[in-house]
Order: sequence, then structure tokens, then C-alpha cells
Amino acid sequence: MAKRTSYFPELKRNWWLKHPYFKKYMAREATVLPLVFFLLCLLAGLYSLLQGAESWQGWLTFMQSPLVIAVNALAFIASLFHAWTFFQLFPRVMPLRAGGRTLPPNLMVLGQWFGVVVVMVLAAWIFMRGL
Amino acid sequence: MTTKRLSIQRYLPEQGNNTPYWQDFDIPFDDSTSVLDALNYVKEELDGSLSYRWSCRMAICGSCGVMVNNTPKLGCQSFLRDYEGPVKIAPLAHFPVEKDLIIDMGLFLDHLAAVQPYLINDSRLINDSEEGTETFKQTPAQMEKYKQFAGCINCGLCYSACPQFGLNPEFLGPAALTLAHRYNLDSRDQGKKQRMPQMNREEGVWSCTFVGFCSEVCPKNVDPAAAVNQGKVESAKDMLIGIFKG
Amino acid sequence: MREQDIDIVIVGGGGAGLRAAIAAAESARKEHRQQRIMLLSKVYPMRSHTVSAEGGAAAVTSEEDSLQAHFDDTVAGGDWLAEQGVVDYFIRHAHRELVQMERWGCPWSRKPDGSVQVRRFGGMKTARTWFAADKTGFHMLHTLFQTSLKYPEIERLDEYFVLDIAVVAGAVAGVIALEIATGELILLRAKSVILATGGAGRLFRFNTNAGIVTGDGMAMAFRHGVALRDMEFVQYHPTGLPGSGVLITEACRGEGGILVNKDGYRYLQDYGLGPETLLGHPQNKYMELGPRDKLSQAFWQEQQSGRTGKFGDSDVVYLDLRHLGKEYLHERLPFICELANVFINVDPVKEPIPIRPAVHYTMGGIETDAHCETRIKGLYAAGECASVGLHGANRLGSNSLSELLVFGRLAGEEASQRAATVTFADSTALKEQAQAQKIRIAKLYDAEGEENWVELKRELVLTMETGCGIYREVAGMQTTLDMIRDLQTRYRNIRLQDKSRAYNTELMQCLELGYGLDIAEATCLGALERKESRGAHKRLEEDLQQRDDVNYLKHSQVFFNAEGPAQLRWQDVDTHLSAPAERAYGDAGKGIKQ
Amino acid sequence: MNKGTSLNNDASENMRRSDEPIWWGLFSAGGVCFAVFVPAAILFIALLIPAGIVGPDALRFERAHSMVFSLPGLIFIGMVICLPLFHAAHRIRHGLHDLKLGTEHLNKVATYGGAALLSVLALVGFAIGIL
Ligand SMILES: Cc1cc2nc3c(=O)[nH]c(=O)nc-3n(C[C@H](O)[C@H](O)[C@H](O)COP(=O)(O)OP(=O)(O)OC[C@H]3O[C@@H](n4cnc5c(N)ncnc54)[C@H](O)[C@@H]3O)c2cc1C
Ligand code: SF4
Ligand code: F3S
Ligand code: FES
Repeated sequence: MAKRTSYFPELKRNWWLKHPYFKKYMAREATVLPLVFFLLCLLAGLYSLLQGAESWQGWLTFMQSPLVIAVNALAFIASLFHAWTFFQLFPRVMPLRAGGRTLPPNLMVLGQWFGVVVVMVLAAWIFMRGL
Repeated sequence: MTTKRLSIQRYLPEQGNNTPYWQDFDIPFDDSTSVLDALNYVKEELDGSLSYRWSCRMAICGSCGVMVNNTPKLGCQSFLRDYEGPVKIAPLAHFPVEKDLIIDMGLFLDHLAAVQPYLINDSRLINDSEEGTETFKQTPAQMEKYKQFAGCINCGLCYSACPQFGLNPEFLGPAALTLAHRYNLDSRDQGKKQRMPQMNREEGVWSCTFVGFCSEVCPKNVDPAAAVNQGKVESAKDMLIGIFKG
Repeated sequence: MREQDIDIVIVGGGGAGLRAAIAAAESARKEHRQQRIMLLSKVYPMRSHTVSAEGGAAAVTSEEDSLQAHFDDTVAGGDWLAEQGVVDYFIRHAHRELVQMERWGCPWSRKPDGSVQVRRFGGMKTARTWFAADKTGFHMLHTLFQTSLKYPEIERLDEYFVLDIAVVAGAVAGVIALEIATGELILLRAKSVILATGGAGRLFRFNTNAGIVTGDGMAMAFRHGVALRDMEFVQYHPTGLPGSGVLITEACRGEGGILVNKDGYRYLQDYGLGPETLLGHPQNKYMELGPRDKLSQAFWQEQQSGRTGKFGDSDVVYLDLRHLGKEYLHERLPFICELANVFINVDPVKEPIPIRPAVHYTMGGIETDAHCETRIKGLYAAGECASVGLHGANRLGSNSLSELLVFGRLAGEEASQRAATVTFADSTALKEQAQAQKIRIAKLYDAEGEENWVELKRELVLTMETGCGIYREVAGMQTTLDMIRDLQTRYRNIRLQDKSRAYNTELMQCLELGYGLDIAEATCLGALERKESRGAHKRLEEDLQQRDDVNYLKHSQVFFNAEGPAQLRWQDVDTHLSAPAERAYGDAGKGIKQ
Repeated sequence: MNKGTSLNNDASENMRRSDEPIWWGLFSAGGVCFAVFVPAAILFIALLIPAGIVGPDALRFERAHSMVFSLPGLIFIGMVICLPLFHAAHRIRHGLHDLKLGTEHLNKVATYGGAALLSVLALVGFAIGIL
């Protein structure tokens, strides 16, 4: 067979900068970065709690520093962005069927947001109870 | 008639050009001029050496996929009227380019064949006899389950859209996995067990990170991303069952 | 040149080719024969034109229907020019084949109880057309292609352009093909060869066909002495989109769509198809459900009388589907909605679709006997490229998808059988023929002529449209015939711009044009000599507007002649089951046995 | 040359089952937690309370101590720390692949290993606290 010369450009590391859709994908994946920061904060909190009141107070102060608040604010936004993307995926990965028809995806997305709100209210009740 | 500038990526290794280059053409167009019409215009009026694939020109044969301004599209279903400024046309991404806009589809076909994309059912082939001409029963609701996934025209746009395929051509990819899922969901099929090993592989469903662009570009609304990710659920179930069965 | 020995070579990966390949494989398995089966196609099989078929495939299915009725519809639909023995075989085997497709996974549309649904189609007495929404051909082709993957004995050469068949001592001996990817030739020595290369709709300017439907196989057989039969019968489909020619399926009318002229009048009632049926109550063989030839002719008459509308540069009438409602349209005709939206920016839910007739189907083709074999031993033909004799002077919609299956299978089985009994031809004679092809291609590359294929092709399709259109008259046809012969001469003086070997699509189009010119000659010659009106062949001359059974109840056979113009002969028609009667639709057809 | 034969479907080396279902299962569970529980956690623990919008007493040492070292506290650690950690690990691992960094094996060990380590730390902390 005659030799075929084909051109096969390798995908470069920065492929995701080439299309807006891929940037959004990378943003979605990157939501875990501020999340990790928040999780480390929680872990630190747990251990300061173990070391007594003073150290706990130190952690609370740390949490109040503007930089920490700023990063955590980012984490909060990231969590909502994540929720927004994740909820849309769910009905496609696990379509719920009722009476031979697939449940409308929008309904499922809405249901999940409803869950988020319920958790918020519950959290408010837990944290503000008896204050 | 107004004209539009088309920048077409050329690749002509036989002429000694071992890297692609861009060539501009000005094309007269109106509301009904598709990208494919424009390519045909170039070939017939300006440069007979331009090579590309096409056939049905009604968005069903799946042969005319190209990158239009960096997004995979069917040339016959994309219209110049929808683009501001010059239009950039390149061969489908993530495939080896053979000449101009023609890519090597071999790997795509191998991937399709790998998932055993046909109905597997023990019941005797009626081909053997004159009688027994009974169809299977399948209610509209049963058909509804896989119908969308049976609409794939094998155009390969989703492979060009999927960076995971770009990063690893061994990945079976959206269309092949969708086809596997289509047959797995078919109430007449009994072949899921045979297909699962392919899907269970690292290069099966598990190379997908739900980028989702495959479904975005799919010209037939097949939603391959959904199929692939439903395939993950199936593969996970398959693993669990395997563990319980020892 | 690469060479391989293959028992059964199949040229064409459309519905007919794939069905033949599977049948050959099944047949070999059943008889425990070791046979190599090779399917060649100039495009990947699933790109073949069968993929565009929309409406459905016919077979007697329901209790109320009968084989006799399907037989009568087909014979009458073909204006008694069908081979009746063949029609009889066809109607008896169609149902079995559609069931087989179902068993291979084809998603036929269903009734609530899970059984297969049928729809109405033009020229058919009852609803007997199986469908998969409005993408029947797509689903059939993909089902066949995918099923073919199950058979390791079916090998494929995808994107191989077959240049010629090789014939040694009156029997087929192989094929010579060009690997599109490299420009290299390959010689396949074969015991049986099946041509399944599809129709030739691209001979006409305005058509519903894919770009690859250029009649290559017909020309190959023709050049080796096989007759092209009934080529003058070219079907115009009444509903193509203006501009592109993209097809709007007949199923639209089967589901209840109506045709109106620019005044909103259902003009078909003026052309022997009435009385007007109630809106939303389509009635078989009335009005919009008349056969395609009649409907296209009615358009032409309306156009002559100035009652057509305009869409862009095209004269159009309108297909109104609005009364069917959005939900029904989206369920039954989703592809149509999509096509109308994309190509002419019309939403069928809200507006009538402008349409006009477009060349759609080649009734004639490579002459075969009832077993799909041509007069060259071991050379078979099936599908649209063949003239097995099923369609006569006019094909009924949805008969051809079933034809692909019934005769694709028969050809496959016959080919396998033959391959078991003969030996390969002597390869020296073969090599000579292969060498001739090599020289032919080399000459094309080297030619320094001043003709350009684009120009020639344009002139060809235009002259075919004017000379051999819906209505034909002698002067027009003579001009066209002269023109074709002139084009044939000019073709010898052609020049390629692209000199590369790999993926030379220009070379491909040049070769296709060469084949097309031969077929065009056969078509035009048949039309000129058939001095009557029958089925899709409609003459304008005052004294030729009627069917003339005395002189023309005959197939036309056109033979190639390397030295000069092609030759025409007449062949008797098999009418042993149903004597010719009047072909009528609407109320006029009521009393007539059909 | 293209042959219509299907690929080798034997249980050969390249047909190995991926271990991904385990990581994907953890990733998905973590994703749900990230979307449903984490926003509320960040909102209260890292934003509203440190910023003083919700009463400073909400996270008094004693109150925090009793809240964390309890059964609901354990559930909190599981849903808001451990599972999201695995979610993050999974995305970071695939992100590294997307950016063509590291090797498949190394990335796996580093990310899931990290998530496991931090999870164990959290659980150990909890255990110490409750004893
Ligand atoms: C838009 C449209 C809608 C239709 N709808 C219906 C319908 O609803 N019902 C119905 O019954 N019929 C319908 N028809 C008709 C029917 O679809 C065709 O007659 C049928 O599909 C032809 O199939 P085939 O297998 O003969 O050829 P094709 O499907 O055309 O296949 C031809 C094959 O031959 C190959 N080939 C050709 N030349 C060469 C060469 N030189 N070398 C190598 N390979 C070659 C091609 O690559 C291709 O694979 C429709 C037709 C059109 C145009
Ligand atoms: S899934 Fe869609 S994009 Fe992918 S090959 Fe099929 S039709 Fe094309
Ligand atoms: S784009 Fe690729 S990563 Fe998955 S969702 Fe689609 S296959
Ligand atoms: S030409 Fe067939 S899909 Fe575009």
C-alpha cells in the first residue's frame, strides 16, 4: 500500500483556552480548588477545637481575616456554580422514569435546588437556635 | 450578491507541503448558502484540487463534518448567513488529516465495531426458514428508552468536540459508547453482558469526564454525553454485581 | 497493482449491497462453504444514499390487506410494464424481509400493543408501509451496516472506487477498483460480482439524490454489453424543496398533508384524482395519494397555466400540513420539520411548505433475469441500479426499500451458490483488463485538454432536465441526445486540475461524469423511441399522449456500442398474471379491477 | 485497509476492568454533598458568622464542641469533609490529566491518597474529641 502521509497535531496543554465551552468546563473542574481551601479550614478548626478554647478562638480569628473570608466567599460561589452544573447533569445520568415517560429534566433540576434551600434553612435553624 | 471570505485549511502533502496552511477565498452567498455550497463553489469555480467529503447534502449521511470557526459542524447544515466576518474552515479536530478537509475515519469505525453494535438475541434467525415471520413485540414506551440514542449518523463531530478523545485516541468515544448503550437499552437485546467488558475498560466509559461538548455539537440531538454517563452507572452496577457474585 | 482472490465481490454499500453481503454470508454458513466476501463502496457504507430514504417500506401486513392487492397496485402503478413473475416473487417475500429487519434491531414505529405500525402511501390501496418515523432509510441502513459487523466473513474496502468489472469468456471474472486514499489500483479476482451501485438521479439538475448517485455501476455493465432497460422512466417526486431539491417525503401526504396552488386550491381534483377528499381524511389512491407521475404532471400543468407561486427563482405549489397539529407532526414527521426549518426557514406547523417536483428515482437499470443475474454469467445486480422488472413505468413509493431487501438477499444467495460451483478465471486475461484501467487513469492525469468537467456536467444536467423532464417532445429530446453525444466527444478532451493521487475527488467526479454520459444517452434514446405515454414517461405530442399497448407494451433495451451511437431494442413484457387494463385513480379508478 | 471485523473482544490485557467505578462513586457522592450541603456550611461557618452577621455566640467553644463531637457531628464530617475531599481529589486528578501533568499512576496516588489521609485525620480528630 502506498504510504499515507497524515498530519496529526497533538493536543497541546492549553487546548482548553481555545473554545469558550472548554473554559467553562475548566472553571467547573476548578471549583474544587477553593473547596479544598475551605475543607482545610474545617480540618484546622477541628484540631483547634481539640486543643481547647484558646486555640479555638485563634481559629475563629483566623476565619475572620479578610483574605480568608475572600477565599471562602469564592468557595461559596464555586459551590453554587458547581451545584448549577451538577444538577443539570443528574437528570441526564440518571433519568427518572414514571409512567413510560422520562421526568422532565427541568423539574429534576428544580427539585435539587429546592433541596439546597431546605439545607440552608436547616443550617440557619441549627446555627441560630437559642441565640 | 454579497461575498464572504472563507479561510480554508489546506493540507497537500503530495505537493510538498508537510504542514497545513490557510488559503482565503471570496464566495458569493445568499441566505441559503451552506458551508458545503461554499466548498462546492470553491471546487467548481476557483480551485479544483480542494478535497472534502460530502454526499446527501441533507444532514443525514454524516460525511460532511468540518470545523467551522473552531466548532465541529456539518457543512451542509451550517449557513454562511449565520457567521459574522470571515469563516474559518478546518478538518475535524482530533483525527489524522489526510488531505485538505479529509480526515482518517478508520479509528472511529474500529471503535464503533468494538462495542458489538447489533442486536444480540438467542432466538433463531428467521433467515433460515420461510415461516416464523413474527416480529418481536416492543411497545412505544420501550422504544422511547433508546430511540434518541439510535439517531446517530456517525458523523464524528462528537469526537472532534471531545478533548478526552483528543488526549487519548484509544478512548472509545461518545458515538461508539452511545451505540453500545442504545443496544443495551433495547428490550429485544440480550447482549449487554457481552458489551460490558468494553465499556468497563479505562478507555470505555471511564475516560469521559463529562465535558459535555459532544452533546452540544451533535447535529441530531442524540445526547451522547447522557448515554456515556448512563453507561458509567451501568458499568458501576456491573462491577458491584461482579463483586457479589465473587 | 495489488491483487486478491475473492469469491463474492459486492460493489455498493447501500441497502441492497449490505443485504446481499449478509445473505451471502448466511448462505455460505448454512452450506458450510468457506467463502471470502468483499464489499466495496466509494463511500463508507452508512453514507450510502439509502440513508436519505424517509417514508417507508411496503409489505402486506394487516388482515384486511392481501398479496393480490399489493400485486395489483404495483402492476397498475407501473402501467403494466412490470415483469409480473418478479412482482409476484417480490410481494411474497417483502414481509419476511421487513420482519427480518426488525429482528436485527430496526426500530420500526409501533402501535401501543407493541406490534409494527403501517402508514398510507401513494398509489397503494391500503396502508402497508412500514416506517421508522420519517427516517426509514436511515434506520434500515444503519441496522444493516451494524448487523454486517456481526459477520467476520464480510470484509470491506471502504472508500474504494470501482472502475470496471472484468469479463472473461462471457462470465464475470473480477473488479478493478481505485483506493481513494492512495490512488492505487487493486484487482479483485472474483467468481461472482454483485452490482448494487444505486440510481442515477444526478444526471438531472434538480433532484433529491445524494451527490454519489451517479449510475457508475449501470455504465460498467452497459459497457460490457448488458442492456440498460427501461431507462426512459425517470421518476419525478412531486415534493422537493425549492433550491436544494431536498426531499419532503410522500409520508406527509400519507399522514394527511394536502397540495394547493397559489390560490389555495386543491388542484389535483382537476387531474383525474378527485373528488376532493375531506381535510384530515386522506383516502388511498385519491387526490394527494395518487401516484408520483400523475402528481408531478399535474404540477407541470398548473405551472403552464400560471397557477404556481414563487419561492426564490422556483415555481412552487404548497404542501399544507398545518391541520395535523404540532404534536402529531413532531411525532410522525420530525425530520421533515427539521429540514423545512433548516433549508428554507419554514415551520410546517405554522406555514405551508413550498415544494416542486424533483428527479428522484431511476426505474430502469441493469437488465437482470428474475434471479438478479445479468446476461454476463456471475454478474448480478440488485437495488436501484438494477432493472429486475419490478417497477415498470413508474415505481410506487415504499416499494424500493423493500426491493433492496428482497432482491439484495436473492442476489447474495445466488452469488454465493455460484461461487461454490465455479473456479477463478485465468489471471492473464484479467490482468490485461486491469492494465487497461491503469492506462485509462494515467491518461486522465496526463491529459492536457481544455475541457473542464464542471462545465460539461452543468451542460449535461441542464439538457437532461429540458429534454427528458416531466413532459417530453421529440425536438427537445433530439436536441438533448445530440448534446449528449457532443458532450461525449468533448469529454475525451478533459483536463484535471488536481494531479494528486490521494483523495483526488476531482478525478472521482470526472469518472462519474464519464459514466453519466453513457447512461444519459441510454435514457434519452429510450425516451425518444418510446412514442407513447406510459407511467413516468409523458409525451407532449398530440397523438402520443395515450398509452399504446399494441406497439409499446415492451421494455426498451439499450445496448452500448463502442464504435458509434447506442442501439435500442424492444423486449416483451411478462403479463401472464394480469392483463393490461386502464390505469386510473380517484373516482375514475373505482370500477376498475386494480 | 478497513475491515469490517470487530476488535478482539477476549478478556485480554486491554480488556481490563477499570477501578474507576470506586472513585467515580465517591466523586458522585461527594459532588452531591458539595452541591447540597457545602454551600450552607460555607455560608454560615466561613462567611456569615466570621463576618459577624450571625451572632458571635453561634460558634462559642462549648457550643461548637458539643455540636461537633456528637453523632450529627460525625455525619457532618462525612458529608461536608470526607466525601467532598474525594470529589475534589477526583477532579484534580482528571484536571492534571487534562493539563497533561504528571503520570496517571502518580496522580492517582497523590490525589486519592491525599483525600484519604485528610479524611482519616478528620475521623481521628473526631475520635479523640468524643473519647
Ligand atoms: C430522498 C429519497 C427518499 C427516498 N425514500 C424512499 C422511501 O421512503 N421508500 C422507498 O421505498 N424508497 C425510497 N427512496 C428510494 C430508495 O431509497 C433508493 O432506491 C435505495 O435506497 C437505493 O439503494 P441501493 O442500495 O440500490 O443504492 P444506494 O443506497 O444508493 O447505494 C449505492 C452504493 O453503491 C456505491 N457505489 C456507487 N458507485 C460506486 C463505484 N463506482 N465504486 C464503488 N462503490 C460505488 C455507493 O458508495 C453506495 O454505497 C428514496 C430515495 C430518495 C432519493
Ligand atoms: S452522536 Fe451525534 S455528533 Fe456523535 S457521531 Fe453521532 S450524530 Fe454525530
Ligand atoms: S465531550 Fe467527551 S468527556 Fe464525555 S461528555 Fe462528551 S464524551
Ligand atoms: S452531506 Fe450528508 S450530512 Fe452533510
